[in-house]
Amino acid sequence: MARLTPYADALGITVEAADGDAPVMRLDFSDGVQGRPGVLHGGAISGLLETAGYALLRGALVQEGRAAAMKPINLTVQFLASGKPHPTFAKARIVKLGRRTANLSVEAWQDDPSRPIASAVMNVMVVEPE
Amino acid sequence: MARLTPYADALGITVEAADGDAPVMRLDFSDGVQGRPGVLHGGAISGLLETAGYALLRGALVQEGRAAAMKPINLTVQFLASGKPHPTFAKARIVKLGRRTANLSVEAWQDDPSRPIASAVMNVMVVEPE
Amino acid sequence: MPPPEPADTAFDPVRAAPFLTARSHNGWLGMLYREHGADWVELELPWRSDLVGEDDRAVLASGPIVSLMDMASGLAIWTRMGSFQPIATLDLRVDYTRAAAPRASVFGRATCYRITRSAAFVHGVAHDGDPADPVARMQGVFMTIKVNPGILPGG
Amino acid sequence: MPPPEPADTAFDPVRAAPFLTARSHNGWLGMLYREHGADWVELELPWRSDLVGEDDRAVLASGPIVSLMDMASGLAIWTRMGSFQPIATLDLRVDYTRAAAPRASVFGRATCYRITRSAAFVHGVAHDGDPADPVARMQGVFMTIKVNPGILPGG
Repeated sequence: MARLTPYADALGITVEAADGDAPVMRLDFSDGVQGRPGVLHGGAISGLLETAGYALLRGALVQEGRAAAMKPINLTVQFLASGKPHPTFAKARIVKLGRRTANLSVEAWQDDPSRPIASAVMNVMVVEPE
Repeated sequence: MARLTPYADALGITVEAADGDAPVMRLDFSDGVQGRPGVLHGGAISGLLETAGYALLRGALVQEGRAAAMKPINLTVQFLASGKPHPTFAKARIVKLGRRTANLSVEAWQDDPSRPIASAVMNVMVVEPE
Repeated sequence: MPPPEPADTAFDPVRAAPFLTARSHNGWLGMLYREHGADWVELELPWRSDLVGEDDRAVLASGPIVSLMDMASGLAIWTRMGSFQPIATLDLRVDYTRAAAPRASVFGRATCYRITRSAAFVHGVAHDGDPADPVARMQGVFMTIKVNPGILPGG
Repeated sequence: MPPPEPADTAFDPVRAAPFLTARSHNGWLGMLYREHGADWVELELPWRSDLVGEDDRAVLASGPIVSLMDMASGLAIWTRMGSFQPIATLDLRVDYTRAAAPRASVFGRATCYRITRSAAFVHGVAHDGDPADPVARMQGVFMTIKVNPGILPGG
């Protein structure tokens, strides 16, 4: 699997495991991802969600033999519960992978995968080389 | 189950079935829901998605014994595939039902529930009587 | 015969909107053209008793507001492009800031603020008389359709 | 002792922003206060090599832009409210319209356009010098926190 972006590395995101085809990303709590005291910052959660989305999509494009670049279109994040000072995980699902765009659904959780603390919907432009 | 809104009735939305706790809504194709010739209008799909969301949330509030009013906060709709001139169905899922807000995820499909033509994320204000 | 002047072929929302809102879903809702600028179009959705979202309040449901913003967005995109070409809604977000006044028309004003080779970005407001005090606020993305429109979303 | 003047207690983003952006995630990102109005605040996120989204391009990743817009939104809400009170992000949407210029600072300008009893609505742009030519466009909703902040989202 390709390495993460400089931003993901700097934030402290690591690849925890591969769950089927989808990599599970991990972000440990630290001062650099803290918002209100003792609470995970919503921006750091968003960064984790996006990183999980791009990692899955990159892998799927490789699997299809497509040397396509990914360009973000948009991201809509739902904040469902406070992030505690615990490790946080995220996993994406490809809803649609078309010729020009991909649509992904991503969830982030802490102790229980069935109780997400945040979710995201992402649209990504998939640009084939000319 | 409570009756639908005047708008849902006028658009032609009906209750197809109850799948577990979640009602499945149905919208038959007609000129009044048509966009481009032969294609279901994205606005009509959005109306179907919202109607499925409110119907499920109203039922859940009743079940919890809460006489709360629902006020829309927002709706984000993903259009995943063209809607053909076929019947369209929609079913919602409550992601979070809190004291003041609810978060719902809704999908619409035509022939195959596992291949949605559109999805929506909704936030709804839940206002208890004073 | 000389080719037509650009002024004749350029997209004109004043002429196109009545045609595009006369039929099917937009026609059923009863949308009307109001005004436009170089990159924006405003439509009107008159209040009607069968479009309300609650039995006990004479306020338009939120579904028709999505349709209104979707059509205003399409017109804004074609107006900025200067031509009519097939587009499809990729996604649309609407924030509902307050209920409209009872029995009031809702006006949908959409602006196309960016066009790339394959996408068009829009934002807009729905209001009941004063755009600075919106009843809803919208942001969305449309895709241009190049081939095989049947497999692409929107409508 | 007389009660303090309103001018002393009102929320002042010029004084509050450096404090709120000095530490933790915002401090790590390196956000700076730029300017504000009655209902908007603009912050700056200087370019930094470890915040880029791709190895081969000196362009900020999209994650930091979400953090920037989130903080600018919070400041805009407090500025419009005139007081600092706990709020939590309910949801946030960001459209990425184009890549920022290489090694450019990104500026996040958020406007709070509506406050209700329990919610605050924001929109905004991220840009690299000209707000009229944004690199991203944002819309979001925040909730005021009244009791038991531990169970509420955001940060």
